[in-house]
Amino acid sequence: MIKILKKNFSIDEYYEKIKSNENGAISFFLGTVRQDLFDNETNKIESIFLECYRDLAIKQLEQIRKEALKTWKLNNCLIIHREGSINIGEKIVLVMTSSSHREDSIRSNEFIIDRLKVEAAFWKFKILKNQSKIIEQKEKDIEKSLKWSDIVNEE
Amino acid sequence: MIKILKKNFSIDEYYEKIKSNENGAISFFLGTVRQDLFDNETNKIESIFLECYRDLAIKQLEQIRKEALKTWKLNNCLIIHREGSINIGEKIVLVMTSSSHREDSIRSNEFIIDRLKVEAAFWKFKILKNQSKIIEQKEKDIEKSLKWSDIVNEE
Amino acid sequence: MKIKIKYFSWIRIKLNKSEEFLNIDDKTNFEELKKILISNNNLFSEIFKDNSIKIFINFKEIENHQINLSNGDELAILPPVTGG
Amino acid sequence: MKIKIKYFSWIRIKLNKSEEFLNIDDKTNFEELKKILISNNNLFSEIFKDNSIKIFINFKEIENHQINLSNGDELAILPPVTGG
Repeated sequence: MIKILKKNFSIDEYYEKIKSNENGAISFFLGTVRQDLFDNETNKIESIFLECYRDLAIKQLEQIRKEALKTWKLNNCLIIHREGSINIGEKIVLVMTSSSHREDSIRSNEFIIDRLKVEAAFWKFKILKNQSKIIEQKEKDIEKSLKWSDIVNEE
Repeated sequence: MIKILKKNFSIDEYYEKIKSNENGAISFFLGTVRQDLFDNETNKIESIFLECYRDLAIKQLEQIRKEALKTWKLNNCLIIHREGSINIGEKIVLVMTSSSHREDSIRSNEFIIDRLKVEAAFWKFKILKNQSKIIEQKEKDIEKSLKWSDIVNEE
Repeated sequence: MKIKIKYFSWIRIKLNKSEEFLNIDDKTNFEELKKILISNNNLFSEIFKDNSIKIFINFKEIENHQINLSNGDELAILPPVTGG
Repeated sequence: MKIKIKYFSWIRIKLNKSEEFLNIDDKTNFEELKKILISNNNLFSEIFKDNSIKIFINFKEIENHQINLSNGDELAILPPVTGG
């Protein structure tokens, strides 16, 4: 299941969707809005804004999910991503992977978040008093995504 | 926080305890009771029983938690473990690690579950109609735990 | 024929629009469209020189800029993404 | 002096008890206690030969079996654990 949501959500609500008697291991990665600085050492951000090319992002997340399911023995895989305005402390993204044994849920979960960060059509902005500032892509995130290329069954 | 519980629990309830504006990344590992076989290809288990040397297990989990906090930059770390009778599909263990950046939450989370499996004083039994059968320790779990020895700041 | 172009992140901000519809000649390829866009707004010459920017046509990334466009195509110009 | 010994997993099942209290001489060390236990039940000779079994005294694993015991000590005999 892939979902792009405008509102905050509960973990238990989505855990119920992958709950199964076949699961022995479920891994979750949750990204939240950190109380970051806006532009200097004193001004803290009030929220973030997540721009999204929705139709493309859904296809990209489905592709990442498909690659995870092809590479590891998973029972299920859910990716929930927010769009729009998100307050400090709120959830941005939740990746859930379920399997019989933990090796599969742990590895695939890390793959999904690493890929999603540099491949899915979302753009983050820091917000402070009607001002917005683009958050730049990190070189480190590109490296993390690339390291999966030898492991994953890409199409 | 370390907890050993007799009853099933909700993920959201414990997520609230580590929620913080300093968190950017929270990793969860959840172990659940898989519908396994009891003794042959037809009989399925009804539940498991988790024996626990409670006073020791708490000290061991605290030690593993301390090593994680010394090795990675974490904001918090929770380990919740069940004891007693646990039904199919129910939660056995939940490890939560929170940090500013995902590298720390992901790595420490995997360390904790790998160590906990071979170091904490719990013993699992499969249950079918008043019969119980010990679940044996796996060689692979010992290997997984050992591979952290070069990485972690042990005492 | 008519195509749609979607703009995101700093490109959307600098152009001050998130999408536009263009009427172009049949059989225009993407290379030719780039020239039209640059003639409309010089920001596009900067955009098309930037290797970090990706071009998607109908939700597929394109590498070959000689690709022919079709009526109803949805193009998108994407700066580096920062989701998650 | 009086000590407590706790048994777990298959040891608990085979001994049919999860703990017992023993009155032993002052200054008894663990090596001597092992002999007392074996004389009480031959299962202990099997247990003490098994390298996978760990001995804890007051929640600390011991390696040196010459360690002296004290009144009120809590010993535990632990087969390989399988939590998580």
